[in-house]
Amino acid sequence: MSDLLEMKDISKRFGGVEALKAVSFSLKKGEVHALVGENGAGKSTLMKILIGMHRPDSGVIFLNGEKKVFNCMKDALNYGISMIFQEFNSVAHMTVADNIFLGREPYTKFHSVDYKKMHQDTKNILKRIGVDIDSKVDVSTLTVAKIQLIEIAKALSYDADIIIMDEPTSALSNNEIDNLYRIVKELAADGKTVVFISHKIDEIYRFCDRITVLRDGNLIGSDLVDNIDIDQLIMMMVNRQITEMYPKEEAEIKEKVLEVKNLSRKGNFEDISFYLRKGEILGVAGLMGAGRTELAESIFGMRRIDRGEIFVKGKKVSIKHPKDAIRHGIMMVPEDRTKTGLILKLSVKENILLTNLKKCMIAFYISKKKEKKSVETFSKILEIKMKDESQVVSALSGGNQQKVVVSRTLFSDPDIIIMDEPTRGIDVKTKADIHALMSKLANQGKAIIMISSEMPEVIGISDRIIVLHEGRLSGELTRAEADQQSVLRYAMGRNQ
Amino acid sequence: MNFKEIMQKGKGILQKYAILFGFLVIVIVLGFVTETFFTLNNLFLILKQVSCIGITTVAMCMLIIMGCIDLSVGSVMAVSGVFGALMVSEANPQWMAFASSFGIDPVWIALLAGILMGTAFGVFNGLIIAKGKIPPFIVTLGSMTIARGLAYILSQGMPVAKLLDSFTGIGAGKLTLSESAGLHISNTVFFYIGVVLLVSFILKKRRFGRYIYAIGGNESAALAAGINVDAVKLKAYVLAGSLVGLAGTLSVSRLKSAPPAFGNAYELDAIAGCIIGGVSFNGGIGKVWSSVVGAFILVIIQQGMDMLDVQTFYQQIVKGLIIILAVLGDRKRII
Amino acid sequence: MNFKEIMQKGKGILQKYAILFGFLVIVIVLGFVTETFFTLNNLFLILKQVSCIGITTVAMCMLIIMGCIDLSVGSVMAVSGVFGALMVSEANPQWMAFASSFGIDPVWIALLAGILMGTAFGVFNGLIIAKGKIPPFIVTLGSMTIARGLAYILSQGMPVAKLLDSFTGIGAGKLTLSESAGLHISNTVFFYIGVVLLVSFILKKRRFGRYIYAIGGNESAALAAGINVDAVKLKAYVLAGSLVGLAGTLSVSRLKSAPPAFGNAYELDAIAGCIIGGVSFNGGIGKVWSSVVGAFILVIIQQGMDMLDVQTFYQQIVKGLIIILAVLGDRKRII
Amino acid sequence: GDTADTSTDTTDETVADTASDTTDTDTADTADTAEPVLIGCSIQGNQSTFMQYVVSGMFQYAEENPDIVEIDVVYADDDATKQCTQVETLIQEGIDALVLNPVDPDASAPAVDACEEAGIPVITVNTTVNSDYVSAHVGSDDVESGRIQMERVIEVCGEDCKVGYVNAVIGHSAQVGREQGYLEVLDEHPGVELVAYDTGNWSGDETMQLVENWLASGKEFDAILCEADCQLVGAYVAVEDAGLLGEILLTGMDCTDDIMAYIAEGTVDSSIWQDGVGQGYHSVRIAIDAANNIGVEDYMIPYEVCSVDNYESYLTKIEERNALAAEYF
Ligand SMILES: Nc1ncnc2c1ncn2[C@@H]1O[C@H](COP(=O)(O)OP(=O)(O)OP(=O)(O)O)[C@@H](O)[C@H]1O
Ligand SMILES: Nc1ncnc2c1ncn2[C@@H]1O[C@H](COP(=O)(O)OP(=O)(O)OP(=O)(O)O)[C@@H](O)[C@H]1O
Ligand SMILES: [Mg+2]
Ligand SMILES: [Mg+2]
Repeated sequence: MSDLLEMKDISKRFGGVEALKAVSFSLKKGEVHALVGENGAGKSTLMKILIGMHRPDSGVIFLNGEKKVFNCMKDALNYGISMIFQEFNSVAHMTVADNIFLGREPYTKFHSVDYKKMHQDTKNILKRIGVDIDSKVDVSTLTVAKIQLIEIAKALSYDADIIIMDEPTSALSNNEIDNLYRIVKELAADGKTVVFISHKIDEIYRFCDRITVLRDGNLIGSDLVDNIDIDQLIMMMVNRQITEMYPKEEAEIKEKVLEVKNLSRKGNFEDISFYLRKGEILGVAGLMGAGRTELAESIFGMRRIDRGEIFVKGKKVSIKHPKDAIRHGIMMVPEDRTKTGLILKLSVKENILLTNLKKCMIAFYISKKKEKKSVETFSKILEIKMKDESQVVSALSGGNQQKVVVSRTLFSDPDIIIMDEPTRGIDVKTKADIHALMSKLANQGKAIIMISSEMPEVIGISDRIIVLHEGRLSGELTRAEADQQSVLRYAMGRNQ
Repeated sequence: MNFKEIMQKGKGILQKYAILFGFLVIVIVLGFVTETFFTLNNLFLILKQVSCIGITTVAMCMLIIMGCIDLSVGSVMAVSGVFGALMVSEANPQWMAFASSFGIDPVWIALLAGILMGTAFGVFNGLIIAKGKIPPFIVTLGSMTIARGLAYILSQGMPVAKLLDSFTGIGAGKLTLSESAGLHISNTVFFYIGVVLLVSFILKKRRFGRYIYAIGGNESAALAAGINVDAVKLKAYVLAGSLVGLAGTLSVSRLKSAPPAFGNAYELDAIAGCIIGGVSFNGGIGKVWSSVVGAFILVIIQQGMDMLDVQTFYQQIVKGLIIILAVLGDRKRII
Repeated sequence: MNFKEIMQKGKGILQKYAILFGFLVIVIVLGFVTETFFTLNNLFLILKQVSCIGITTVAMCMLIIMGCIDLSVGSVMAVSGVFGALMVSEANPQWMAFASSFGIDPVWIALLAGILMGTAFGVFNGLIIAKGKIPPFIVTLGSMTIARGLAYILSQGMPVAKLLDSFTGIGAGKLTLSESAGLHISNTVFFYIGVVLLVSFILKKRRFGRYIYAIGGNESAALAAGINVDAVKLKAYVLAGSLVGLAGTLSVSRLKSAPPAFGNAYELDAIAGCIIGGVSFNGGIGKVWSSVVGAFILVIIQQGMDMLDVQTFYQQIVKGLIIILAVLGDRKRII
Repeated sequence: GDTADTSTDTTDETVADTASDTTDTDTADTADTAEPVLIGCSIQGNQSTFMQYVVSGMFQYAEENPDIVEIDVVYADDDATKQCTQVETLIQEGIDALVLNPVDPDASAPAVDACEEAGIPVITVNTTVNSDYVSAHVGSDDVESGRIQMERVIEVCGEDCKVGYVNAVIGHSAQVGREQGYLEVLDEHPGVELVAYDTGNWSGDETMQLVENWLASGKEFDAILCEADCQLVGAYVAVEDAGLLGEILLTGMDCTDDIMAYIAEGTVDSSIWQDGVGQGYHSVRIAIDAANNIGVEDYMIPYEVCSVDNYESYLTKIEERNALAAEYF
C-alpha cells in the first residue's frame, strides 16, 4: 500500500525554540496512526503544519504523491484533511449547529442560510457519534466534555479523508471514549485515515495500528503497534524506564481538615456532603457533566453556592472569593489551564509567583533575587522545560504549562489542594512525576482532592473515592473497595 | 410552577428586557409631563431625527458584533458629505462641471460620490485592520483624524453651500400622509428602514453575517473553521463605510450645507446607541434591532431634556448617567 | 553565529525598536530642516509641553496594561482644573474664602482639591467597572460626559480666571540652569518625572503592579490565583484618577485660567501616545516607558508641523498616518 | 421686514396646534388675555463663553417681562444637525417665535425652513443664516470685528509690522468672518507681513503650544491676534515664557475677565468688545414683536475696541455682564 500522505523533512522554529527538526511522517490509507511523545515533543506543531495553520520553515508535503502547499486551513479542508484541536475552537455564543456548520452553512435557493437543514443535519451527525445534545443550545452552556464531543462531531462532519485528533479523549469519560473508539474503527473501515494523539498509553494500543514517536522535535521512530511493546514505547518517548505509574506511598491519615455539608448550587449540584482528612488523597470520579468542576470551583470561591456550609479544620468558613479560600489554606489547580490557570502573556516566573508574591518581597518591593530562587526550586522539582524563567508561558508546550500551574499551587504552600484534572494532556513521564508528587505531598500532611476522568488514575492513587452522578453524591469507596466496575456503577447512578 | 419560580422567571425577563423597560418608563414620563410627546407628528419627528445617526449606528453595530469598532464614523460622515456636496454646489463650479460631465443628473453623482468616499475609508480601515493585524480602535483613531483633515481640505475650511435644490430635496423630501394634520414621513426614514432591513437580513441569513458573529465570538475558531477572516473583516468595514457615507450624504442633503466640522463625536453617539441597545461590547452578541432601540433612546432622551427644560450643563450629566445606568440595568439583577 | 543569524537578529531588534527608529528619523529630519530644533532650549520646551499630557498618558498606560481604558481623562482634567482653580480665584470669593478657612495656603488646598476631584472620578469609574462588571469603555464614555457637565456647572460656563499668583506659580515656576542662555526647566517637568518614576516602580516592584499585568493578561486566571481583581481595578482607577486630577490642575496653573472646555479629546491623545509607544491594546503588555516615548513622539510631531508651517488640515492627516504607521511598523516586519 | 403672517393658510379649522399659533386670531388672543408669548431660543453651543452672555440677556428680558414672554433655551453643541433637530422639537412644543443663533449660516438654514413651514417667525442673533425668511437679525458683524482688531494692531505697530493670528475652530461662522476681516485689512496694508497663522481650536492649551512652537522656530512677531480671548490666555503664557511680554502686542476678542486683568496690567493690548447681553436682550424683544405680527427690523450693535487706552470705561459693563451671567448659570 503506497503512502496517502507524506511529510518530508519538516522543520519549524518559534523564535528560539526548535519545535521540529527535519521530521518525516507518513500516513497510509485506512490506518489509525498514533503520534506520541512527551509534552513539547512537537506533535501538535507537526499536525498544525499539516492542516495549514503554521507554515513549515522547510520541508515538503506530498498528498497522493503530489506536492502540495497548504497556505491556510481552508486549503487543507479542501484537500480532505480536518482536525480536532487540542485547544477547543468553538464560538461560545453560537448554537451547536452554527458551530458545526461554521464556514459551510447550507443555503436555500434564495441564498439565505437554511437553518432547518442545518439543524437536521446536526442532529444526524450527533446521533451518529451517539451524543445527546440539543442542536439549538448555545455552546457556552455546555461542559468541557460536551464541547469536546462537538469538536469531534465537527471534524467528522467534514467527511474528510484524513482526520487528525489532537488529544480528543482528554476531557472524555469512559462511555464517550468507547463511543469514539467505535467511530474511529468505523472510519478506518471506511478507508479513512486517523491521526490519533494521546498521552494515554492504553488508548494508543486499543485504537491504533501504527505509532510514530517524537522527542524534542526529533523523529525517534515509526512502526506497527504490534512491533512495539509498552516498555519499549515509553523508552522511546522519555528515554528512560518508568517503574511505577501510580507510585502510592502509604501516608498516615489524620484529622479532618475540610468538611462540606449540604452544598448546593442550582443546576450544577445538590446536597453534597463529604470530608477530607490530613494526609489523604480524595478522588472525585464521575461522568461528564456530573458537576465535579462546579463543585470544586464553588469550594474554592470562584462560584457562589446557593446553600450549604464549609468547615476548614472544624471552623465554619465563608468563602466568597478565591482569596478567601487561599487564606484558609485551600489552593486549586484549575481544569482549563489556558482559560483560568495561566496568564499566557506573562513569564513563567510571574505565573508561578503570582499567588504568593509576598514571599518575594523585601520591605516594600519585590526582590528579583528572591523571585529567581523561588522559581528555580520549582522548575527543578517539576522539571519544567523552558529557556529561562522569564520565557512567556504561551511558548511552552501544554504539559509544561500545566506544570507551571502546579508550581504556583505548591508555592503558596496550602494545606488543602484541589486538583481538577491535574494530568490532563500531560505525558506519561510527567504524569508519573505528578502522581509521585501528590503522594509525597499527602505524606507531608497535605490533604488533596483530585478530580479526574481517568479511571485508573482515580483508583491508582486515591485513598478514598467519592463519585458524583448528575450533581448528586452517588457513592463513596475506600481504596480497598475501589475497582473500575464499582466506580463506573456509581458514576452511572446505579447505587445498588 | 410555584410562586418562587414565577418570580424567578419574571426576574429573568425583566433582566433580559431591562433596557426596553427603562425606555418605556422614559417614554411614559415624557408623555405625562409634556403635551406634545404622544402625537403622531412627534413620532415622525423622532423617526426623522433618528434616521441619519441611526444608519451610522447600524454600521457600528455590525462592527461591534464582529468584535471591532470604528472611531472614524463621525469624520467619515463629514468627508463623505463634503465630497458629495461638492458635486452639487453652485459655489464650486469646477466640481459641479465634473459631476455634470457624466451626463446624468449630478444629484446621483453626488450621492454616489458620498457613498464612495465612505467606502474608500471602509477599504482603508478594513485593509489595515485585516492585513496589518492592528487593533481596530487604533486604526480608526488614525483614520478619524485623516478623514477630518480631508474634509477640511476638500471644503477649504468652509461649509460647502449653495447646493442644488434637487440634491437637498433628497433629505427634505417626505411622504405626506395627511396634508391637513401635517403628517409627513421624511425620506431619510425610508433609507433608515431600508438599511435596517438589509443589514438584519445579512446578519441573520447570509453566511457573511454568520461569519461576523463567529469572528466576534471567537476569531481563532472562525479561522479554524476555514473562514477567510481577513476577507470578512474587510468586507464588513467596506459595507459599514458605505453606510456611513450614505448617512453623511443624507445628513448634508438635509442640512442643505456641508460643514467640514460636521459629525464631530458622532462615533460616541453611535457606540453609545449600540451599547445602550444591548449589543455586547465583547463581540459575538447582538442584533441590528438593538442598535435601533439604542438610537431611539438617545434621541428621545435628548428631546425629553429639551422639552423639560433641563439646563444644558445638566443635560450632559443626565446623558452620562443614562449610558451607565442602561448598561448597569442590563448586566445586573436590578430587582 | 552565521550571516543569516545576524540578519535575523538584526531584524528582530529593528522590529522591537521600530517605533524608536521612526522617532529618530523624525527627529533627524526636523533637526536638518529647522535651525532651532537641536537646541537645549527647545529640548526643555518639548519637555514642558509633554509633561501635563504625559502624566495623563502614564495613567492611561497603566489602565491599558490592565486591559481597561479611560475615555474620561480629558473631561476629568477639565473638572479637576476648574475645581482646583475655584479655590484660588479672586473672581470666586466664596470658594476662596472656603479654601482660606483651612488656615493653610489656599494653593495647597487648590492642588489637593484638583487631585481629589480626579480621585473622585477614579472611584466612580473604578467602582462601576469593578462591581458593575461593565466594560470600561462604556463606563468612562458616560463619566466623560458627566465630568464635562460638572466642569461647566462648577465654572458656570466661564473660564475660572484671576487665579492667585502663588497658584499659577506652580506651573510657571522653573529651575533656571543658565540665566544668560535662558535655559529653564519648567516645574511641571519634575512632576512628570516624579509620576513616571512612581508608576514605573509600582508596576515593576509592587504586588499591585504585578496584579495589573495579570488582570490585563487573563482576568479569570488572575481571579483563580486569588487576586482580588475588583479591588485592584478600583485601586488602579483611583490612582489613575488622582494622576489625571494632578495633570488637570497643573495645566490650569500653567494656563493661568481654567476653561471648562479644557482637555477636549485629550483622551485620544493619551491613548494614541500609549499605543504609539508600544503598549499592547489587548492588555498585559507594556511599560510606563513606552507611554513616555509615545507622548514625546506626539509632541515632537506637533512641534515639527508647527515649525514647518504645515496647516492644520494637513497636520491632521499626518498625525493620523503616523498613529497607524507607528503601530504597523511595530507589528509587521517592515524590513 | 414684517414677514410673520406669510402663512396664509386656508384650512384654519383643521390645522392642528402646530401651525395655528401664529395666525391672526391667535395672536389677538395672546394680546387680549395676556397669555405670555412662548419664544424658543436655539443657541449654537457653549464652546465659547460669549454665548452665555447672549443667553443671559435673553433671560434678563424674560425676567423683566414675565407677563408677556416665556423663553425656552436649547443648546446645539455646535452641531448643525442637532440644532435643526432641536428647532423641530421646539416647533412641536408650540413656540410662537424662534430666536436662532445659528451654528452655521448654511447648515442651520433647514431649521429656518422648518419654521417657515410652521409659520413661525425667526429672529437670528449674533450669526446670520442664509435664508430669506428671517424676519430680523440682531447682532454684530463678524467681518467687522476682524477688521477693527487688525486695524488696531496696525495703528499701534505701524504699517510694516509682522503679525500672526490664531483662528478659532475652522469653519465656524465666527472664524470665517473674522479671518475674512483680517485678510481684507492685510490686503489694504501690503507692508504688513503675515508671519504665521493656524488654528487654536478655541483652546487655550492648544494655542499655547502653537505659539510656543512658533516662537521656538525663530519666527518673529510684532503682534499676535486671537479670534477669542479663551485662546489668547494661551498665547499670553507662551509669550510670557519666552520673555517677550510687552514686545509682542497681544489682542483678543470678547473681553473676558482674565484678559481684562492683563489689559489693566498693560501686558495685553486690547480685546474686542461685543455686547452679548444686549444682543440677547434685544433679540427676545424683537421676537415678541414678530410673534405678535408687529413689523420688525434688523438691530445691529457695533463692535468696540477695548484697549489699554480705554479699558476703565468697560469695567463696570463687564461686571454687570458677569453678575448677570452668574445669576443664570
Ligand atoms: N505558537 C508558538 N509560539 C512559540 N513556541 C511554540 C508555539 N507553539 C509551540 N511552540 C513550542 O514548540 C514546541 C512543540 O510544541 P507542541 O505544542 O507541538 O508540543 P506537543 O508535542 O503537542 O506537546 P503537548 O503534548 O504538551 O501538547 C514546544 O517547545 C513549544 O513551546
Ligand atoms: N457555563 C455554564 N452554564 C450553565 N451550565 C453549566 C455551565 N457549565 C457547566 N454547566 C452545567 O453544570 C453541570 C456540571 O458541569 P461540570 O463542568 O462541573 O462537570 P464535571 O463533572 O466537571 O464534568 P467535566 O469536567 O468532565 O466536563 C453540568 O450539568 C453542566 O451542564
Ligand atoms: Mg499538543
Ligand atoms: Mg470538570
